[in-house]
Amino acid sequence: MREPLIFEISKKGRKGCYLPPCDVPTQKVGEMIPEKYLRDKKAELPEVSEIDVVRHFTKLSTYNHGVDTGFYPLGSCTMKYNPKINEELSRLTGFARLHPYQPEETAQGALELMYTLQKDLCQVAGMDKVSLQPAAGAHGELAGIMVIKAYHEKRGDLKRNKVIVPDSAHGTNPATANMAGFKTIEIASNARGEVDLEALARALDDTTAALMLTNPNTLGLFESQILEIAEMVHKAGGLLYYDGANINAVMGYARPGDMGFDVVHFNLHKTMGTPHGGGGPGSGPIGVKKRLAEFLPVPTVEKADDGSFYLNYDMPDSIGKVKAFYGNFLVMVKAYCYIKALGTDGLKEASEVAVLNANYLMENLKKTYHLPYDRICKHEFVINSKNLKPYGVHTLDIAKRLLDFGYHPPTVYFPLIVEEALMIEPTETESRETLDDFIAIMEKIHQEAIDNKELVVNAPYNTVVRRLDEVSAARNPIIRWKKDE
Amino acid sequence: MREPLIFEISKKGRKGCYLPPCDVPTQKVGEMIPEKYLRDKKAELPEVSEIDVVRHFTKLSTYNHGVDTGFYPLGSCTMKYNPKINEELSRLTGFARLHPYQPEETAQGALELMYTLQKDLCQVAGMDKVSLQPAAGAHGELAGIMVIKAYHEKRGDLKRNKVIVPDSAHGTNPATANMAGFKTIEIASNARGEVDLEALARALDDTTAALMLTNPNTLGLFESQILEIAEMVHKAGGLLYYDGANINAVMGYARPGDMGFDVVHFNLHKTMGTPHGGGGPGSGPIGVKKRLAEFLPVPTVEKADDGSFYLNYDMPDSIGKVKAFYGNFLVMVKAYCYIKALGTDGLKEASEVAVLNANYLMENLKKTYHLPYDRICKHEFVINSKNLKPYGVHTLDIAKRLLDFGYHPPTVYFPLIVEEALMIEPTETESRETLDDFIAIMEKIHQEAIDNKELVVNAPYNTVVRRLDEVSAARNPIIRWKKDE
Amino acid sequence: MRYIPNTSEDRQAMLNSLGYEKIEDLFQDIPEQVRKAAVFDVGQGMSEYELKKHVRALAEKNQTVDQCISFMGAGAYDHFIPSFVDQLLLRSEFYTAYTPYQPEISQGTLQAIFEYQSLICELTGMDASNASVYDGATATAEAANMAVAATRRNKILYSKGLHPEYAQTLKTYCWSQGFEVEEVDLEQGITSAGQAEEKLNKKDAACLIVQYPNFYGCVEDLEELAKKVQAQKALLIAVVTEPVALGILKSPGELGADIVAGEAQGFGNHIAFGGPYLGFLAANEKQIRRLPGRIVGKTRDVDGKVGYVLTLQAREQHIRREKASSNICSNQALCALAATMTMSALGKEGLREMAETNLQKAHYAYRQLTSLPQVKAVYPGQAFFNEFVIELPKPAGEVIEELRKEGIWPGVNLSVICEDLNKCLLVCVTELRTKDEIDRLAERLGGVL
Amino acid sequence: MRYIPNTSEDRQAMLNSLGYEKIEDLFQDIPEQVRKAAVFDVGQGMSEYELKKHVRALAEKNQTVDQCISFMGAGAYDHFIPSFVDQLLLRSEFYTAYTPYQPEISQGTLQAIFEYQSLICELTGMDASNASVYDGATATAEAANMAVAATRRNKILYSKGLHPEYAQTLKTYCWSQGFEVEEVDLEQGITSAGQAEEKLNKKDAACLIVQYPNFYGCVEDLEELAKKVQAQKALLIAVVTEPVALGILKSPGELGADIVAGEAQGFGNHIAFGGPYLGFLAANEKQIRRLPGRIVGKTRDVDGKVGYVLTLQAREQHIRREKASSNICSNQALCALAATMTMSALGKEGLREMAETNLQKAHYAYRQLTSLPQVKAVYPGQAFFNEFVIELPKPAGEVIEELRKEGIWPGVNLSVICEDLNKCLLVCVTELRTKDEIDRLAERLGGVL
Ligand SMILES: Cc1ncc(COP(=O)(O)O)c(C=O)c1O
Ligand SMILES: Cc1ncc(COP(=O)(O)O)c(C=O)c1O
Repeated sequence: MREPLIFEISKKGRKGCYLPPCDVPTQKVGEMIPEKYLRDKKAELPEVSEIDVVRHFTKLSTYNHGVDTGFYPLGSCTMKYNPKINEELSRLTGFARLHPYQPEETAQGALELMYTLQKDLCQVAGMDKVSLQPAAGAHGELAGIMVIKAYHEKRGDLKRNKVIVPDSAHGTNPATANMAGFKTIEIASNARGEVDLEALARALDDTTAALMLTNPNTLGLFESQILEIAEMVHKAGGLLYYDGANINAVMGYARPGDMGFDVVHFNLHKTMGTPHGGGGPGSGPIGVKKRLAEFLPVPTVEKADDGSFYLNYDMPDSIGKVKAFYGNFLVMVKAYCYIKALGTDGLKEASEVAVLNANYLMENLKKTYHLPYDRICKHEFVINSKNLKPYGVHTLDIAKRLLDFGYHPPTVYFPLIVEEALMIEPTETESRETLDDFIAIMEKIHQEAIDNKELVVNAPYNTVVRRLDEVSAARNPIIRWKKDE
Repeated sequence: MREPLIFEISKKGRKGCYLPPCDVPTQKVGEMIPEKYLRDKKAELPEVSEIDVVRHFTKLSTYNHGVDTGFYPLGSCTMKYNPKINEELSRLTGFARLHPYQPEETAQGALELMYTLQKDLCQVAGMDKVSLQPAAGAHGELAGIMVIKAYHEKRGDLKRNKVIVPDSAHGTNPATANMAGFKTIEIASNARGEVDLEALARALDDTTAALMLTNPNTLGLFESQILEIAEMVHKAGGLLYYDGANINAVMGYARPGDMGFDVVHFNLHKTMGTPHGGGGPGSGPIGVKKRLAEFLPVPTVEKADDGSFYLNYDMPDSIGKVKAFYGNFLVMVKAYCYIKALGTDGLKEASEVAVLNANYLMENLKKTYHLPYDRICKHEFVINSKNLKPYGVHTLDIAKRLLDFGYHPPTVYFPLIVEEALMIEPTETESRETLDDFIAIMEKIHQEAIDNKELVVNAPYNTVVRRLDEVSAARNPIIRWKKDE
Repeated sequence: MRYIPNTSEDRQAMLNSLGYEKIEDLFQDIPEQVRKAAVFDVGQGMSEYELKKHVRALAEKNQTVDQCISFMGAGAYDHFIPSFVDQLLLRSEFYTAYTPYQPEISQGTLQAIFEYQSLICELTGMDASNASVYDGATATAEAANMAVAATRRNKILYSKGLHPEYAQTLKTYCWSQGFEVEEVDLEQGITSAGQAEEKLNKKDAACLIVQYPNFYGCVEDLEELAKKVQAQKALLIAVVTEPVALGILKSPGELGADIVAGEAQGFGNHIAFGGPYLGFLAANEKQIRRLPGRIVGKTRDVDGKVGYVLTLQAREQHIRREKASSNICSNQALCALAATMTMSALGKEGLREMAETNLQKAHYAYRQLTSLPQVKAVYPGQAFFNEFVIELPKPAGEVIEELRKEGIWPGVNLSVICEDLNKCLLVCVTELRTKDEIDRLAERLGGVL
Repeated sequence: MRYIPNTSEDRQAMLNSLGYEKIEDLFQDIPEQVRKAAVFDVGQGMSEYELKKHVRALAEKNQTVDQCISFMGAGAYDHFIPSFVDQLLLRSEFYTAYTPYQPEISQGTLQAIFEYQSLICELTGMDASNASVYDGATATAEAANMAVAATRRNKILYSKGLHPEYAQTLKTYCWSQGFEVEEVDLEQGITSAGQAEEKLNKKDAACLIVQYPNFYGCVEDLEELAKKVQAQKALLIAVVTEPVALGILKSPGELGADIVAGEAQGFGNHIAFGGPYLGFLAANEKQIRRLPGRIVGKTRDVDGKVGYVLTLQAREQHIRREKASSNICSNQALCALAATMTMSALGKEGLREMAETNLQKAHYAYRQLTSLPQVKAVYPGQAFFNEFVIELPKPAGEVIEELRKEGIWPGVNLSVICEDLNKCLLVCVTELRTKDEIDRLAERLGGVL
């Protein structure tokens, strides 16, 4: 008895909420708005009662797997526990019920929180100035690459129209470069899974605007030659952009600023424990070195001499605005709470255990699965299902079979440089017991694949729906309900 | 993979919350508390992390059926929709964070709310004075019957040691009478399912303290001779107690006070939409006629001449306290919100639709099931599975089979005067579509019982656990986890 | 139409399908006189936003313990509640369910109660616990009932150290059942063993009820009292209003209590102007079948899977009617769930830590306050957990009034509760108070005396 | 140990099992110089209760719209949000999930997005919607990108009636891609059709972007503009910041828009100091494959059961990398869920009712305010929904300051946004304002002028 669409339970005349009354003297609508502008047909919103809406979305929720449901080792996504206190505090009316244009004097608490968060993020990343504007990681990338563009432009260095990305990079990196008007140059990784310095050297020239890198990279490996890389890029006149999706691996052990990066974005919805929300809202602040500060998007939050806080729009060389208002404020509140709860030591400890958990999983899983880069990993690692190819079982099958055991599968088929990749990130908020159970199930599936291929390639069995036909979904897209369907 | 006990996932050294630090100069514990009073073994609470606790109880919740999960036609329990706004408002710190002994001047909002609620409940029930103290319906019964006891005692009418209850009464009625030191006299119902006036007459004498009645009674039938009954009881020197579990049937159509009742209790967790919480907390205020007001439990909330509100303990003839403090305050907040949201008309409408829905269900179900009392019902009605006896299928089987279709079953085997009873109360918050679906499934099960007995008597199949062995549970009670089990 | 899905068209169609014309037709069975009279007025309904504004305004008229520095306890203890507790309580599968009558679709509630019972047993050192009763006061009264049933004696002895509101509730219950009630005095803040013995020696008492730690904060010598009680074949009922104390104190069970009754609000439930709280009731093996209310037991289903059910129901009103051990039906399940979550989160070490922090902070406060020249310790030398009584040179009410202006609630005014203690203040210090706050109390109290 | 289950013993045992001694061994791959430098300071961790006190204190430093009478809009609209919305958002299955990459265990999110897309299509009168983008401003910029791709022209025309922050965002995006941007003036509050035509006639514009109703509250004649745009084979992009208006106004789709971008915060999301909100983006059939971000489609599983999946992914960065239609990855899913719940609760009639109440209240306020002798309507005769501009005899900032003292926030000071409007106030009146509050504004505004 799958829950129908909300439209399918609509019944004429029903209403799911109780609006404030219209208590003013009224006019005819036609006298206020010319007829030609008025809808002659009401929008076909569903007509349902409050209990219908509540039951509908309660039911839908049960079709989902979240971190609170169980283990969620989705590589690159840092699916750590989302502390409940942060949900509570971000909902305080003193945050949720502020208008973005209310006088600054009446929003000092909010501004102070943002100011401190800017400072704290500078600390964690070793950068000089932070902007909280971007709404997510990719948005941070875009804003950050724009800052780099503005920097070169200001210097009159106008031929720098290329951004270098390794072939292991996340899709948003090349997409961002493109969206910021750059050409993307992809360079191959070396046998250790790191940036190939020779390839980099070949790619660098006076048209290089920047190198985008994440460190640890998407293989979960630390770019051990990062200082050399930074020197090479800088020498060529380019800047270094740090994709901070993986900062959870290195807090207290490596700061992008110290590695030579000029711009960094955070994913607060990864590193700082704010929830992913089924795909957002996130928050993707960017931090820059001093010489780039003037190009940050407006406004930043500043502290005046009298100790009060204000929004600073007075930045003539700013790239401008990258979204309306000041970023995803309530997400910032959660990240702020997270940082204050953990403190310096807690953040470092988070990285330590994230890395420990990952190495523990890796060492145990490599007994059954193929590990293409066999070295210490950071917060995540990549294995593949190569060994199972002869049996006709693929990474996708393993992922689907995991569903039957109550797990969210790892990230699959990424990074692209590992065939049949399974990218696994346990995070620090999982216990050894959870890891052990997962290892056992992964081993079991491996054995199943060998003994009983059909069982695996037809999985899952225990889910609300089974494998879905994505091909016809894309070929013949039905992407909305329509009244007469 | 059933969720284990929280004790079973315990691991030494884990902690699920983060306590405020001990920031005072400390002393040795033994210097503060003599050794002989100190535990030498810590209590075996589980050692789990925050994410463990959250996942554990999240998982447990999914094993439950609530009103938000689906239809819950549990007779006598009024499982109506619990408005979410009431949950929100009762959690305001201005209510949740008040100490019961804080100065009255600092709790005027709370007291005002209680005062208004007392007044409003008087209105709904037609009584003169209300006490909000009792924590649930049965507690209200006890307090109410004690009031009656005090009344007779004060008048020196000391031989009144009996309470009459109809055989259709809820179990709490006779249990209450007993707990208040009375003897219970049970009288049989007549063929119409109502109080038999002759039986009543026979039972009444100068030892009668009270008659306890619910109206509509537990068959969902209105006691049409209620005025005669009241007159008889009063003439005999007894009082009338109204079990208000069923007030949802008659708001705006009948008030206990107008029917001649002297004492009434409310179940705010039924009539006023506050949630049942899996078995409480409820709230069971009692209302009385003026001549009984002096006996109410202390304190009541009163309004002073200057408009301020206070707790009145100055009631020398009060039965005293029936619990600590002032009742289940936060539940009262929800009930208050409910009453204010609906208003006079809304409450009346709630009863109207509750009765309409019940009659609609009854008329449709009686086409397949046996309806022992075939007349207009109020908010609920009782059918039975008599017709299915020849097929070896009982009420319990029907109840269990309903689980497979996502329904909470009706109340079963109650009232006791109907064999194989199914007591069905749809409430006003269900739609016609929900009722129609339920009717269809009830018909389907009826047919299944005839065609395929085994299917029904072995149900349920789709639940986390299937039929449980209650007999050995009671014979060999395991009612706690123990460390070395 | 508030919260009612069926529209007027739906209703009319349904009425018609039943052969009625109008809704009033369904109320014809009510005598006209009654119907006519049934007019009432609770005002006009409010839209959700209006309601919110209205109720918020009421809430804002109150001053909360967060808006001051509170040292109030006396049966309502403000302890740390992890934030996740309330968020989990809002899972509607829990709070919109009824009592778990249908175990197959109530395993969430049932397993949680089983865990609750286990935790209460661990804390109290008893063999069995029920699923909760209304509050500590009614738990005490129910325990007295149990003792009467067990001993077939009907006199109840209780120590003057019992929370006054519990004592009053006990008296009400006993009056209605015709039980006798007698108070045992205190000596230097704890139950007079001599007087207790004397009264017990009459061999007509069903039980002795002693609070642990008692209302005035003092830790009673339960073991000694237990011996005296047992010698006369009565039952010892220990009452615990501050269960956090059991994180560090020996359990009443270990000390010989037959029944432990109490209040578990301190775990996971807000002080909430006095309710809803949850009474707990635990007993040793022998008394299990006398426990009132719900009890959950472990069993298996037809496929052999573990499951939980309401059990020993032959004690209860819906089966036994007038012969039931109590009339209780609904209890305080959701409060018990909150307590279960909180105790689980605290865990073995956390509970101990929390208890110790209370102890340390309270004793620090005691030292600071009693070192003020004008302040006298009322029960010097008695062991206490997180509450103690001080005597002031002037009426406590006045002092409270003055400190309130400075944002400090220094404690509960004992004169309101026991007339003879009008210069006494019952001061409670939980883990939520900081050293600074305690110092501030000491400093300001010194200032106003 | 915050939020970390593994104890130090666990960790040591795990380390040992891997052949390491200490945690630092796992960080040997980081150059020593980098490791040494990586010292930072964000302060000491706080316990949960300390954190709560600290953060509450910050929150209390702010004044909320509930603590005054607010007439602020300008892209952030304070509408009624049913209480259940937040409680459902707290269902952790929703908010602790990632983007629904694994459809079999993400049907809740996926179906909700499908419903969201359908609702947005219904509202806007378009064929397709994506699953949301960051906000209205970035939605506008993404729409411009789509137009460039569709027309292979790279000049963007936008009306001065576009929200200034959206225009600024648009300019930033266009600058970085090397697109040209040109503003079209207003005439009496609405886009100058003449100037638009003139600029379009150059045939080099990819699109004309027009806000509906525009930033100054006026309802644009989209139909007329659409004709002019289509005549030159450009696209008309309608931007909606106040989607409640679409409950009563003709949908942009019906009036000829090719793309509708906008902000849906007004449905179910708090004003929250500017975020998180949710940008919506809807397009007609032809532009579907140019939409950025996630799109959910309906399909069936191997057993033939209906299910939902992310679809048309060949537009997206994780597949197409530098050739993707946008770099967007995470969007504002939970905000979209809130909007979906709220639109569902409003429904066909409720949305219309809400829109009408806004309209009536705003027009009532307009009449009251403009009947003050000192107040001038800035765009008399123009149709408006729930926002309008008035001119005062003195700087708006001063008036705001004075009324603030009386608990009234009379509107947004336009001088902050457009220097030349320094005596102008943008007044927004939603369904939450009452007649009394509007009268009070009129009265007090009269008082301070
Ligand atoms: C390495 C990397 N970079 C960037 C992103 C984009 O982040 P967001 O989804 O917040 O835009 C991700 C997200 O998965 C990522 O893993
Ligand atoms: C008719 C009747 N009376 C009394 C009660 C007892 O109410 P409570 O459970 O609130 O104690 C009930 C509860 O089911 C009932 O149905």
